[in-house]
Amino acid sequence: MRLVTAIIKPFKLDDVKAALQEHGITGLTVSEVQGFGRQKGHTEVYRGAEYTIEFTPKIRVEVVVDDDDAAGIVDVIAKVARTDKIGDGKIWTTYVDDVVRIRTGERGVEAL
Amino acid sequence: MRLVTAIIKPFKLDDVKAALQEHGITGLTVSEVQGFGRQKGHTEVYRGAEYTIEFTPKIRVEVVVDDDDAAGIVDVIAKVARTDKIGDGKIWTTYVDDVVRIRTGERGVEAL
Amino acid sequence: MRLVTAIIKPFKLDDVKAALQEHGITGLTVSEVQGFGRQKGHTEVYRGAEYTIEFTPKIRVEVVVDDDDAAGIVDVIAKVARTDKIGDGKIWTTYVDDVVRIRTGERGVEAL
Amino acid sequence: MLTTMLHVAQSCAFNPDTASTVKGCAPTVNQGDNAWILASSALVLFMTPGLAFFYAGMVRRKNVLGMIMQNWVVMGLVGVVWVLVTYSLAFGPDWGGHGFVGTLHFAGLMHIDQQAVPGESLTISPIVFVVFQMMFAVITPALITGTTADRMKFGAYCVFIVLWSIFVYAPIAHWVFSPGGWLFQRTAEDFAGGTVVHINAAMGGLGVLLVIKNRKGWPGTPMKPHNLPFTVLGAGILWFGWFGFNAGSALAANNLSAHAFVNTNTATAAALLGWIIVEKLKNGKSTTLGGASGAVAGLVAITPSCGFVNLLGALVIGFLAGGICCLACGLKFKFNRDDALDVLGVHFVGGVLGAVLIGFFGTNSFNSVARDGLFYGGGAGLLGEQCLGVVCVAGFSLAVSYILAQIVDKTMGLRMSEEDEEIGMDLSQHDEEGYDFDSVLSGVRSTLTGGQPISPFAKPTAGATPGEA
Amino acid sequence: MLTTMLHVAQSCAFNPDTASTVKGCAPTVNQGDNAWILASSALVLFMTPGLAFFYAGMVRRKNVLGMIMQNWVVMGLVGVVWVLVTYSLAFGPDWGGHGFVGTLHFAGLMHIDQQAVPGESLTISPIVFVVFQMMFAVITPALITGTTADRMKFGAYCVFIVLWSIFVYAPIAHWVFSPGGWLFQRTAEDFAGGTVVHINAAMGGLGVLLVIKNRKGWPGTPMKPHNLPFTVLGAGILWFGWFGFNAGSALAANNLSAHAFVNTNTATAAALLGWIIVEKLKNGKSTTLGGASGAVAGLVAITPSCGFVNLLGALVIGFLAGGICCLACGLKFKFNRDDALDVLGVHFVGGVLGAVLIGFFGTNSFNSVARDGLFYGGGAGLLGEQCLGVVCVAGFSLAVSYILAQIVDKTMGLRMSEEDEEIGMDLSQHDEEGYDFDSVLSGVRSTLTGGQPISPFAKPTAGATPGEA
Amino acid sequence: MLTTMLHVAQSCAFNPDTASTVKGCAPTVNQGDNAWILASSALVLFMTPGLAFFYAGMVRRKNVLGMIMQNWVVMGLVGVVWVLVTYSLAFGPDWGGHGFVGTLHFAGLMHIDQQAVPGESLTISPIVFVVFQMMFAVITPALITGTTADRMKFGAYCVFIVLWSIFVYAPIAHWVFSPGGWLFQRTAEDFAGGTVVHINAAMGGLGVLLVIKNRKGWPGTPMKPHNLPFTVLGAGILWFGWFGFNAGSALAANNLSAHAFVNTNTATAAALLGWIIVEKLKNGKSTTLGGASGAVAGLVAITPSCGFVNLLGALVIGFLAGGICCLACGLKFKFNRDDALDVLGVHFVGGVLGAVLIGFFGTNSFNSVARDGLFYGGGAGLLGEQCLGVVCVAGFSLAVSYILAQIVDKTMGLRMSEEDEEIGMDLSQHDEEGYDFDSVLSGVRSTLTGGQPISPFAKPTAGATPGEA
Ligand SMILES: Nc1ncnc2c1ncn2[C@@H]1O[C@H](COP(=O)(O)OP(=O)(O)O)[C@@H](O)[C@H]1O
Ligand SMILES: Nc1ncnc2c1ncn2[C@@H]1O[C@H](COP(=O)(O)OP(=O)(O)O)[C@@H](O)[C@H]1O
Ligand SMILES: Nc1ncnc2c1ncn2[C@@H]1O[C@H](COP(=O)(O)OP(=O)(O)O)[C@@H](O)[C@H]1O
Repeated sequence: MRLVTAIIKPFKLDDVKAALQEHGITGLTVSEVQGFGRQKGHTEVYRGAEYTIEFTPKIRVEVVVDDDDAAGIVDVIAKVARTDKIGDGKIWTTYVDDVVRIRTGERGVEAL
Repeated sequence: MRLVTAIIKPFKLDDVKAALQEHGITGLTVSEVQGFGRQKGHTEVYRGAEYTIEFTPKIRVEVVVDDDDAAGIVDVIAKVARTDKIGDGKIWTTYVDDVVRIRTGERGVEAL
Repeated sequence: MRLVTAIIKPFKLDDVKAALQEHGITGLTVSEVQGFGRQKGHTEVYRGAEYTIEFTPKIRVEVVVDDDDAAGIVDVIAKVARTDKIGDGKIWTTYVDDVVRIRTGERGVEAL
Repeated sequence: MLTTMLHVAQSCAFNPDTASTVKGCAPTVNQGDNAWILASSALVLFMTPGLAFFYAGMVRRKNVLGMIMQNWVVMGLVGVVWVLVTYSLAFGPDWGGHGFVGTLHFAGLMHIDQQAVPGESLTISPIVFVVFQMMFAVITPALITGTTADRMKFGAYCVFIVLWSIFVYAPIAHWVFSPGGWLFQRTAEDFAGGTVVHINAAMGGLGVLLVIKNRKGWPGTPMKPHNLPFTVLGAGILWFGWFGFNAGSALAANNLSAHAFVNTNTATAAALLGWIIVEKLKNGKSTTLGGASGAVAGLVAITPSCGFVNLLGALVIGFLAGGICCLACGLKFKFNRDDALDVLGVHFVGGVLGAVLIGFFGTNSFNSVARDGLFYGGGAGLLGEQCLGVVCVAGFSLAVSYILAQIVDKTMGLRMSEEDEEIGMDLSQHDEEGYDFDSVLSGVRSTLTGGQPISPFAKPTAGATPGEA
Repeated sequence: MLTTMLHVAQSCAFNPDTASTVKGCAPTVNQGDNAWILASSALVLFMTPGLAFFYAGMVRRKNVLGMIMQNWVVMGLVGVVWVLVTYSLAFGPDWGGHGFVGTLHFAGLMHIDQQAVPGESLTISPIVFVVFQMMFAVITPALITGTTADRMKFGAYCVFIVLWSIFVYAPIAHWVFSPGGWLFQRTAEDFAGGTVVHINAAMGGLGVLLVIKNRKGWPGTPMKPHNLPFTVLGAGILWFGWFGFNAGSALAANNLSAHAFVNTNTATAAALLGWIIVEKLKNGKSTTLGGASGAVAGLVAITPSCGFVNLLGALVIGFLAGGICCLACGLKFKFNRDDALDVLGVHFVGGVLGAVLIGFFGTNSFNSVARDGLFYGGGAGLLGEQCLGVVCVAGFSLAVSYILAQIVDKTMGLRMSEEDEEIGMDLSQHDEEGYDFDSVLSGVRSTLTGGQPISPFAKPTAGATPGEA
Repeated sequence: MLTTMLHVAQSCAFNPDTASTVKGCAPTVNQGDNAWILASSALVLFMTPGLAFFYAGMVRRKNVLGMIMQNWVVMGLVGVVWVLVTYSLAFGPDWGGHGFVGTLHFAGLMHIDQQAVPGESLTISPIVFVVFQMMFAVITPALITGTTADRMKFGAYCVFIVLWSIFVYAPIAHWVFSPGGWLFQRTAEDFAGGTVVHINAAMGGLGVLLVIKNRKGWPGTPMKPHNLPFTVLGAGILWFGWFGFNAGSALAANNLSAHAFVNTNTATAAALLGWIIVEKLKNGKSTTLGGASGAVAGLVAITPSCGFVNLLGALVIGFLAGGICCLACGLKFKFNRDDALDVLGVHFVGGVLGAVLIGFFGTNSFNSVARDGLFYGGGAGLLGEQCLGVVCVAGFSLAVSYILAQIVDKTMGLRMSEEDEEIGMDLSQHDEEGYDFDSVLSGVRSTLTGGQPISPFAKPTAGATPGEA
């Protein structure tokens, strides 16, 4: 199996989730992260003291999928999360040995 | 080595941590995530506007372990985190090349 | 490619980021995690009820890099994040199949 | 207010020529009355920060400061404009005798000694009357921000508020509150500002809404309240301050204030219950936001009527206001008008209910200048006056507010850019963030860049040695 | 309160037959006194939202709104019940002359003109007395929520509060505060409600606790305060409002109010220090929660005594209350009774201390109707009365509260289900969440589902075009 | 304050021998005046929690409770010290006739009946004067925490505050506010404490700053405000309470209070606008923190002058204070002095502006004991007195504060360890955390360890059965 990790713009989460569901994905895990990259941050001013915030808020989406699905899933996310503006994010995939569904103890693709 | 990642119900964290400690694990890393899956979310109502929250709060537990321990650790977590109710979560393992303990520079199993 | 994951002390983030930038890294992703390990937590008291907080706040830094760079990056982080005090954290690397830059659709090293 | 002002009008107050000076009348200032109205003025001032929290809790996190600031700055803008101009427009000698607006005779509080002279019944210092009325003039435009939340440019908003104070608030306050006003003279009853404050503000908001339209993404995008405890805190401050608003409007610490006080609390309590009971029946659960909203609805509805109805009237008005405003909040979806925080549902509907129900529940049993309503044998006359007042205030306010909003929009642009709206008011309008709770990331993800650009005589501080003094 | 009421009792006040009307007595209403008691009433009303924050900050995040709502709704429930029924039960003409409870003579505030007539010494409007007393009746049941936090069903809670107001609060207020009450007539001293408010509420909480038992997981599961700044905010509002509570209980703006005021502040300050000193000695550090709790303990303890002791008495009572209440908070673990937010430790222990120490420190040096205590040569008589008062109020309140809780529990069920308790009050009782701080996830992880079910005349809004008006 | 006290001084007030007793004078206590000053005292007390939030919102999350606690504990420390000692030092009969400090004649409020006797013009109870003045003595040292934020040891801080109250606040209050004080007798004008409160506190902070130095990492390390809504909440409470501070300083509910009230609001409004306009011009955007800060700057500047200037004066003073304080906040970077929350920039600069501008704008047109300033034909005499007052108060306060800080530092150590500073005040000084928002992690990552060590009679609760009663 493969773990697909995508760093996306927060407001794209809804679309990505919908697209993945349509693609047959039944579960995923999301978390809040701070991204640093080509995209610039912003400036805040408090009583004349200026702060530059270099990190921008992003969402990390993680989906474990069957090896065969991985490429398709990556494509779906890449397509839906794209806005053509700097900071759209990255997707990467890593190899997963084993998956367990805690509730049932099922393993492998069954567990997804 | 292996990285064992478990998505569990928040209130199970204490038990899982205790069980892993008993199993000889000396360190782990925990973070807050939002899970989407078979488990339903909940509804909130504000002045008659109804919101459905589809994500449920989960805990991600990450433990890097020696290859030999991986299977045992997965079993321990799977056993302790189980409530037999939908949403108990998943566990997956991935292959880790290298580990370093920053404080000492130790590498590999020594670093755990 | 490799995904380098580092769990570091929060106040080291600035230095680590700067060192990585110097090393030619143009992007990374950061998140807040809670670490459990040899480092002790702290105690809080509310109207005489004493709570022990066993987890300490840490930062997780994730960088996807070319295979060749991985070892160097690990060394940089290990050097800069080190304070020689317990709780400095861990670094581990995992193998990454594929990377996509969402904005352009570029793949592999191009996408970093 | 009507009660006591009436007598004042009949004596000398608004004729600068015959008015005696403060010094001459000083003995008739009652310190007890002064004490209560000074305290009431402070209480009403406190309502505006309260309103800021009531509203700020209901918007999304990224707009919390923008919302607070829109309310806060009104205290500055109106605080200055009032003493310079609008007090005189509202309470100055009538201009031309049409009962439409006052002259600038009291501009800059000049000749203020001639006004509100302690006459037959007004026993507070003239300046006390000025400050008490000021607080009403402050909170009224602040209410507008509830409708227009999350999408107005800060600068243009400020300009609009100043214009609105002059061209909408001042005339309407003159009509209703000033003895020379045409509605006042028809004896339309509004004890503490149901028309002047609530209906007026709600129509002001609607006027702007028709110009700036809905928030981006509304109603599809979820826009959950981000901090409901703040909303309840604000509601608590409002309830507290409203005693000054309503019981202070007796302009004395007498039995009438006491009646207004008990009516205020009773209607508010009943409305709180009315709202959450309706919620319970419709949705299965009552909510905290409902409890806070219900209380505000009750406070709104009892505002015009607290000095004219008895306990039963207060109970019924409150309970109806709670229940009906709760139902009315859904209407914006039907009309597809993004009245973001339900100012129309609460302040317009509540204000109209309160004003009109005086026509039914009004009684002069404890307020000698009040008229009896339908249920107390007074016939439909009072009801007619009340309806007339509501319609005229609402119509004038809506029309002029719309025109003012158009003018500002065409010249400066009232609405934020789409991108700014997405980013949120805090960052886009003020370069600030409401909270920095990420205990860990705070102080690491940001950098203090450069010196203190604000000071003209300070050099950049790049060279300062950190941590050493 | 005792001071002034005594005279009233001796004149005409509670005999409806001989009472003159308000109009007749109006000249003797002192506007200065009215002003202070109106302001005090507003201040005491503000204490209930203050209490909501004091408590809400101490519970876990998932219960923040539930806690706020339980306090907030009391303002609605008691606000209505008081004017309809309980005022009359508490302050109406004594029923049958036993000093146990009043009649319904003043129900719905009818005949209210006959009561609290400005007589020899009561110089405020009757209605002012009604609203001032109302605020006490409101906050008292709200205190109960501190003991029962996090586990009561909202609906059943509301029913319980109404019953408790009628069957516990009203009689006890009659005993102690009404000139016809049996404890009042024995001259048991309680200036502003140490027994009626604090001991009473704490025993009410204990009565419920015995029925609903401990929170799930207590004491093993950590239940850390989630927002201590809110707790301090609440404590600040309480301290502020308590000046109305205590100094207002003189029912005038005279020297006695001034004494009550300075005693209140002095005892509170001393208690704040007492608590954090004990903490420092026992735990090595003093805490912010301790500072806030100490102030509240001092306010509680000085409540019954502020009009009867001198400055020294206030200092000692305050300091002891701070130190002893701090120690007392640990007792719940020994008794394995989950008094969640230490109402027993603070309000019961503090209330008893304050009431009983009057027996030692009481002095009539500045309050002519007060009696001397043990230390001022008055013998043990006063101490005996004080103990009798404490025991009777505590016993009656505990017993009746327990019975009422049992009745509600057996009929509706008082306690939430285990699952609801796990989910938290906010979501399980109100379908709301206190905060939505996840700046990023907010607005993406939730969906606005369907229309506005609350409005009977609004169709579902599915068809509304987002972002267009 | 000056106004009324002057007459009192001329009659009998401060001569214990000739003073009549309270009882004798009682009829001349005006309940209306008493009512307003009691209310004002409560309002001013509320300012200290307000200040706690104003400051606490501006520090980093890890210091929120430490900051709140430093403000909160002042209410305890000064609340006790004042009635025991410092009131008498400040307002007691002058010691030796030098006008430097009072005697201990009123220590423990003994003989208090002899003071502040209702004489020719002081119409409030003596104790009311004591409590009103107490609130000033409380908030003044609390202001110091704005300069010294985030780095003082809690215990040493408490000791310093007590010493400072005795050796700095009491003498300066005597100089300026007491009829026997040397500045008072030179008729330096300070209506409500521009020198005594603001300049004094700012110099106190500077004195400590020179000893404890800058925060670790300042100015390089970012130290962003963590909760700006709290800061605005605090500012709102301050604005509200300041009406008591300023209008209450008339010590009556008369026309002068009304003037002070309108001047206070006008200057505050103008300063709010002044600050955000300067921000807009310099930085391109105005901020919420600027709006809140501007209001406070205006309140500070109008404090000394509110009873001596007319509306125009208030407008100019306010507007200048807002603009200039905004610019002044940058200076700390130039001087490399970590005045953490800009007490010097706001309270020193604002206080000096307000005090000195009286020399220009002062007018006796509505306050008969006031003098005319430069612009009203009074010549430079008043300006000279004002400058003298500012310089002497600032110099004395700075010098003595520095010495006291050195003494405490050398004996107990004033500054936290580097590690404690890194951890934050909340955990290092109080073993507490401000917030526990991690809805999910809360209650799982912490463990309730062991029993209740605080109770001497409670055994560890290890054996308690969770969840059972
Ligand atoms: N090498 C990397 N490793 C991990 N995350 C990265 C890396 N490079 C970029 N990211 C993540 O992707 C986000 C977008 O990258 P950025 O360079 O700003 O824009 P783009 O992907 O459009 O070139 C960053 O905010 C960061 O979270
Ligand atoms: N394919 C997946 N990839 C990553 N995380 C998943 C995946 N499927 C489920 N999860 C995580 O597991 C959690 C539980 O899954 P769910 O389907 O609700 O219940 P169950 O595991 O009992 O079938 C989800 O909330 C989500 O966080
Ligand atoms: N086996 C592990 N798997 C994942 N994370 C770990 C592991 N061991 C330690 N960590 C992380 O590293 C952090 C530091 O570990 P700790 O044992 O406290 O100190 P040190 O690394 O200096 O020995 C922990 O807080 C935790 O976040």
